[in-house]
Amino acid sequence: MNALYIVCGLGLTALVAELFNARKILSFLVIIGLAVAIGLTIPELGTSVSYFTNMVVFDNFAMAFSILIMTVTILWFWMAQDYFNQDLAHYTDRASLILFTVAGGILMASFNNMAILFLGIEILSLSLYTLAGSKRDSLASNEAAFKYFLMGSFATGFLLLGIALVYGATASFNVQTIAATVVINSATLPAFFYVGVLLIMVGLAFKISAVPFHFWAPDVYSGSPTSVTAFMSTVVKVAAIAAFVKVFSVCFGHIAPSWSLVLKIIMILTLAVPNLIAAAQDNVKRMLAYSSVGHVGYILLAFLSQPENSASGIFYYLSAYSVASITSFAVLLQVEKLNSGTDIVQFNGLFKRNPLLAVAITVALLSLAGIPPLAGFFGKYMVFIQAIDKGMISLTILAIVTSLMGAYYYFRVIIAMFLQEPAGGAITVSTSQKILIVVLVAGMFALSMVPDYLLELF
Amino acid sequence: MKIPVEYYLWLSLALFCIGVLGVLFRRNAIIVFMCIELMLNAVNVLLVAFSTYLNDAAGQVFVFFIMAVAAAEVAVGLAILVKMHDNTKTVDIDILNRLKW
Amino acid sequence: MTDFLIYKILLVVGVFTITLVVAMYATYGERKVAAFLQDRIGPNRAGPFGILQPLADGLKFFMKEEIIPSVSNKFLFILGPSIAMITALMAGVLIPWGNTLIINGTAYSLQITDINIGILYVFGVVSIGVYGIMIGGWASNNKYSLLGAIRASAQMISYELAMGISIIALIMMTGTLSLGEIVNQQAGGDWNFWNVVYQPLGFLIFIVCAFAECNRAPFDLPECETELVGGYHTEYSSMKLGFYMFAEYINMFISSAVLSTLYFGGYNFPFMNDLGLSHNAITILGTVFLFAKIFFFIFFFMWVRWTLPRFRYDQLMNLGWRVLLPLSIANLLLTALVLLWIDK
Amino acid sequence: MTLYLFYFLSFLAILSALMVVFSKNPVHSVLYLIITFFCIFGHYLLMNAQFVAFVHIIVYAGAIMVLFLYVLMLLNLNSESEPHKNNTLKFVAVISACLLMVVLVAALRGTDDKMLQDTGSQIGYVRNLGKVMLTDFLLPFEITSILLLAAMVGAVMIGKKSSNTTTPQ
Amino acid sequence: MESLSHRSKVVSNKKMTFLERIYLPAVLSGIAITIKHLFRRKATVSYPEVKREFSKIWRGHHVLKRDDKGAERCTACGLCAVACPAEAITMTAAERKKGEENLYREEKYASTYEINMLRCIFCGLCEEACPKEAIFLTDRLVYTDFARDGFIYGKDKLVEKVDERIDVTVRQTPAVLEFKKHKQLSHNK
Amino acid sequence: MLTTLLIFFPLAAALLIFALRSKQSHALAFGAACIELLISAVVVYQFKTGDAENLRANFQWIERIGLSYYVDIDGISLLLVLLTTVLVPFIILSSFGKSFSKPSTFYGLILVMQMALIGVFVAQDGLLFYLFWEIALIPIYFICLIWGGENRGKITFKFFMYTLAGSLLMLIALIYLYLHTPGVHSFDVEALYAAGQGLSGGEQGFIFWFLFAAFAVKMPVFPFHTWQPDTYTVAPTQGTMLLSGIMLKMGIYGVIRWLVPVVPFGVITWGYTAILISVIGIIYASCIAIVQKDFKRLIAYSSIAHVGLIAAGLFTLTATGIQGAMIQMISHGIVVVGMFFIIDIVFDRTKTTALADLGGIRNVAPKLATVFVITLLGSVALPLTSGFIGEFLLISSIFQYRAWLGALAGLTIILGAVYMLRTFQKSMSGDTNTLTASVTDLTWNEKAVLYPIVVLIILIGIYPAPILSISEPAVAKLLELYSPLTAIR
Repeated sequence: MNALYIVCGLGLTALVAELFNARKILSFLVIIGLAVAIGLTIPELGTSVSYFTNMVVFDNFAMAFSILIMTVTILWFWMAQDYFNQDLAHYTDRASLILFTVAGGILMASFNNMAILFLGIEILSLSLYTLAGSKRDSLASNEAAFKYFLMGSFATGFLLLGIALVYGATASFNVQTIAATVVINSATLPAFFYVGVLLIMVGLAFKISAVPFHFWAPDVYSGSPTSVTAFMSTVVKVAAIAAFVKVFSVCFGHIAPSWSLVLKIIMILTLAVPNLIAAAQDNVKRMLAYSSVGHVGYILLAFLSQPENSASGIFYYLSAYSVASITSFAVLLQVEKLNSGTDIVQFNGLFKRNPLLAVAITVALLSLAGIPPLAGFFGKYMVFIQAIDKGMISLTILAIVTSLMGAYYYFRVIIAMFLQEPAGGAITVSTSQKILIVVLVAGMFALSMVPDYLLELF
Repeated sequence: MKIPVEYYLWLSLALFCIGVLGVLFRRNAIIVFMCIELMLNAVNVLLVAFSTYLNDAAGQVFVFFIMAVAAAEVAVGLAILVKMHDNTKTVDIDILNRLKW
Repeated sequence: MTDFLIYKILLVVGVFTITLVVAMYATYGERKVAAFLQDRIGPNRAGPFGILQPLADGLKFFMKEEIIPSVSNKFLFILGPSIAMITALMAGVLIPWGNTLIINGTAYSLQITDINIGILYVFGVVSIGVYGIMIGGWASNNKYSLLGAIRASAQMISYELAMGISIIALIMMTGTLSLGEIVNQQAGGDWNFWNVVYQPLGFLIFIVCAFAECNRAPFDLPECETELVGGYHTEYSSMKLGFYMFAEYINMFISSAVLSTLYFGGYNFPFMNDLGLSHNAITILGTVFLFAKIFFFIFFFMWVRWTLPRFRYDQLMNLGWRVLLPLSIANLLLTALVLLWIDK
Repeated sequence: MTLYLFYFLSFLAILSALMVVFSKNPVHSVLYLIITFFCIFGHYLLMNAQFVAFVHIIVYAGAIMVLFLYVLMLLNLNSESEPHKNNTLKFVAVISACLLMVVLVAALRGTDDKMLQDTGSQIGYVRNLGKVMLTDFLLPFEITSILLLAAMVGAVMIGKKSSNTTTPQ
Repeated sequence: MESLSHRSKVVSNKKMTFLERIYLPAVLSGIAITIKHLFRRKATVSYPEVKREFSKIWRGHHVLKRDDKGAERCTACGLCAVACPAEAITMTAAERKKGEENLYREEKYASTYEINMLRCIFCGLCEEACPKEAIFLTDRLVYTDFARDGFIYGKDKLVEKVDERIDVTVRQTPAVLEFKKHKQLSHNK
Repeated sequence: MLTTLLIFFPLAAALLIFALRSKQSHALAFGAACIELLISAVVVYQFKTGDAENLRANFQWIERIGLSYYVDIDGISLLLVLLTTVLVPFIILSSFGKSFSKPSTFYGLILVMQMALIGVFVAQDGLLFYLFWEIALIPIYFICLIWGGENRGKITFKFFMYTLAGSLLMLIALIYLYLHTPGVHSFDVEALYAAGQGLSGGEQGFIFWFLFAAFAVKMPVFPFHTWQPDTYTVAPTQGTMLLSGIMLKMGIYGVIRWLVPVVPFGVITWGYTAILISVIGIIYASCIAIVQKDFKRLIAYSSIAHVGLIAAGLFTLTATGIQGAMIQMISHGIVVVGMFFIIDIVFDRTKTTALADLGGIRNVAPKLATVFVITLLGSVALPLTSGFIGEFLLISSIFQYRAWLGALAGLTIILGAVYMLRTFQKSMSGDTNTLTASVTDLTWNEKAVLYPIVVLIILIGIYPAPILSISEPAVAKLLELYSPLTAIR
């Protein structure tokens, strides 16, 4: 809960900072603040306290995801200095919107009431709509914002109808109460309850961009400013998945058979489609967008195999995914800055232009592809182990096929970097970004060396 | 003086589906946006009906949050729309397909 | 039951009539006040002191040729002024025009109905009012009308905010949304029970916003003749124009009534309980006092109109968003703090 | 009586909702949507949810739709010459919406009738709602402020004119 | 730069004080001013019932005077038309026939004499120019009309009737009268 | 402890080389490889003196998913570790005198590769094995990608995808086994054996094929081999040496350690099929080798043939077969490294590997020709060379299994002789032409690589007993598993 207070407070501070011309120290302040929030949350791990008449519950699930969200945000802030500096007039606006998004994310991880879930999603989404459009003179950015906005609100409609129907059947918005009602009255639940559950699933599937509700994602990801894309594909994704997992494990875990078929279809599509399409992309940003959609498939696979016991695996997967994603975006940003483009040809010969960047993004892509000993492998491994445990061998094989496809397009970038002639002169990277990239790469290895700590959180 | 709650269910589903239809059917972004508002309103009707039926105020309280969110969405959405119109001189959503793969 | 119904219908008709008459004479009053403030006499030909002037004006409106622009949207063109008129009339329903009259042991309230969210009702109706202007302005298919309509909508939405927040501060104090109760709480014979004493800033904000909501000078930008010919009603003539004018005066009347109700004790007047009069007499006297207050505010509206120059559009928005809104929020916070402190 | 009122309001609501979708002129769509909102307002009153009803009017009819109308007028989009979607797409849209309806109806067909509580129920009164909102739902209430703030900051950020030429102090 | 005319004003953009910035005092003083006017005496004159006194030297509708015998004084010399800054006066000269001696004082007279009242600015220069004391401005009003033609006053409206002479001395100051007298002498010499 | 040192010393050295970016990277790397060789010598000493306990290390790493760091060295592992530690210095040495772009990266990657290979050979935990298995892929991929030849992007990618696909299937199989380990789930090799043996026939079959796919791609066995000739051709010589000399052995080792004992029933059921396709692969590869026009490609196909024979021998599940496989692995590793180095030398001098352009090198570079002859004889399994022992054991085991298969497999020697001698004839004998006229003889570092290899080839051919004795107990232990099952066969 402290984390939530601090993040909201920071968001307000960021707004006020405009008045005092405190931009210089703002990002420093934000990073410190988030670090403090993390520091305050870690000691509380292992406890489970509910606040505000049971509106939010900070248990290990919530706190772990909050910590993950905030950690990635810190890294992101470090990475995205350019994003803030390129439009000083809106420096504080952007910072505060990002922080509100984080607050929304924390709420989505810690909600114990559908109202909080809904508001968390909306805070997150509304801030993001504008952030996606924050490159105001770029048509692509405008379109991304608008598309994201239309699709987002459309999805909200479904989510709300679902919540309403569930409320009608269970007479409560409280997650625990709903779960209890579902168990006790399972026989007498009206049909519209199940419709409601499915609608909630549709609504959340939009938010986690699972196929076939993903069609906004690639456009939005490639249209938004690259830094924002990085944020969307990490922090936001983590938050959305946390919400999804929580709703369907805690709330509707007991009636898994009624929705697992639908989720299974969604999952199969999510595994297959984006990975296929990503292979056809010539733009790295867009490729990463599709790949981030594809990763949802693995998470869904893990979730589907053990709806009530998959949090740790998913959490680890997301941690690995986020760090790798941030790394690849950090490199992408540097490349984009120099070449003003994110096509795959801009990566040609990166190894010769700046070995550090090339190696870092290689490690990140390998991690995303699930090559050991990187963290991404253990993530996928956790998924497979859960799926095989439940006898979903054929789905696992599908996952493997798709992860091979994933490897295919990740390697296109790697090959371009190591094989092709350089597409330009050497790239110089500022010291702080260098340090960040080294930290991130080290992080990817560290995650793979000591995953136990993360896994024991649940 | 009693109306079965199902009637409200039907009504709100009808409105919701009309909203969905509008979102899919129209190209004018503003109308699409309005249809989304219609969807939210359908949900509101349903929530109030349930709330009255269950004699539980929570449903109506939830409606307020939806309203707040709807208002916020409108502010943001129209800002984006106006910005987009500045750049493209149109609100036809089909031009959004420029970014297709 | 039938008695009650008949009484209510009578009351409705009464209120309706009074509203119309007051609005009618407000046009007369406006001209008179303008004249007086400009050292003139004003209309004085139709009847003694020109008292029949409003009738003449009305007749003129009826007699004038009715012009509907050929490229306009006819239905909406007619709908615009109708909405303006209807919404203006609707707000009067909830004003407590007086205390109860006791006839044959039955108490008859002089308020048509007192719902528990009266202020919200007023607000809702006011917020609908802008459609009249917008639809009319749009349907005229004239750029000046359209600009007037756009201005009107922006202005009304902007000022509704500050208005709402200033009222919230009041509601926090009174603890009810019902107008009847708010008035009753201000009863008690002594002037310092009036809410304006506790909410001077709120009152100030409210009255400024009321000016803006009624499109009255100095906020009459939607019909700013120096810039927009006639604003939203450029294309209107005859009774439809009359409706717009009328609606404006009715709005003025209703906002004066709301102002008196919320901040000036409604039908209560000082030392009302010390006079030793019968209940009915006090009720009637109260109604008279209410109308006195209302007339004073109507006069105030006119007074300000003929004193202050029109705002520029950016000044208007600045005032709304950067002055009134923060002020009203500050007022809200202050009220909340004081209430908390008193509570302790 | 109430039932007939319900039928009437529902009919009008659905009819005008359809008109929102099918009328050619965006301004007419807005007006039809306002009519729909008024029907919904009527429904709220039927359910004795007064507070919700009036807030609904203030928020939706009084603010949101005015904004829509405002933007329509500002961008001068009142032309009826909206380029039409090609017929296949329209067909697909209608089919999918109908499909959704059919699916929902099919799923809900079996529900047995339940009656509403007496309309005398007082939960729709502001006193009750306020109590619930500020006790049980205090956190969401507060969170809403963050939401609105975020929306405001975002909208301002998007809407502000570009100030590339002016460097901040 | 040194101002050449010393008439330009230097605009001061001084910061407003707090009191000025809240505007309310200014607004209040404004409405105080207007309310004062509410109680002022009204300037309006209710015209048909109450008529405002003309000034003594008020100049209105022209008149072409006759002499004591009833003959027109005007000899169509055209000096008035030359003097008229608005060029409102036109005339045609004619020779006096036999038997018209009682009509026209001298051998030459104006057969038409028109003043366009829409052009006339009532300056009185014609009056001063006239060597024959023939044209005077009186205190009468020029009445309204619906047509422009109606404002072109011919001799029918300008020449005074024999039986109702117009006293033009009323509005002449003694000095003028003295001067006129003197002039008359010289004229009549 | 020693084993851990064995694994991580090359990694540390590699990181050091990466960090230093020195011009003398090759010397550093060579030094590190020699030290590694010394360490392995100590390991051999410890192994021989029966201090085998010291070689084991076992502790939990990631408890949650059952991963433990469990390494041990038994006879089979030791042989392959030795192969690695012996060959890597030679490989590094062979690169002396050549200039690479970014040498530190190159040598660092070779050392990382060595670390991963040793890891694969000593891992006793299924997942750890898998990790090293995958890690081995990355450095070799980059070696081929950065320093490879024409068209390397596509070819190395194909190689990568094949191996990755195979290993992912293996991962599924391992996870499946893990989930069926009795008691607390664990990846311990023994536990996996127990799990595998407890499975039903059908399950064993599916595990068999999943695991076999991974190993078959790596070896490569027909029809999983299509990546191999291209990759061998395109990779830099050191890469080809690593691939063919050591990495290929990972597959065979995998079969011995992680397939045969895990699903005995599956092996028995499907072994016949496996042998059959191996034998088909032998003949197929040999036939293609005969018509190859490119020197390097020819050796690549010969490698497929040899490995096919090893695989076939393994699946006979006889001590002869497995021991033959062991010795043939060593032999093949040494021979093929020598062979590729000779090709590299020839290419270096003539800038071509097309057989048609060569000829008469014997006349100008007699030492080279001699070394080539000996290596070649080792490859065609002439008695008294190392190849003979292995192939003899293998063919005899296949012959015992099915006589006609043995006969077919025996063809490998004949066909091998055909293409090898043809190669010699085309390249070394005959008249010198303009290209080969200028070929110079061996330089010092080439001698330093090739002479020891030649010595080793002959030495093992004459006296293979020490090698056989090292692996014998481990092989016997392996086969104990099958004694009850032979009845079924």
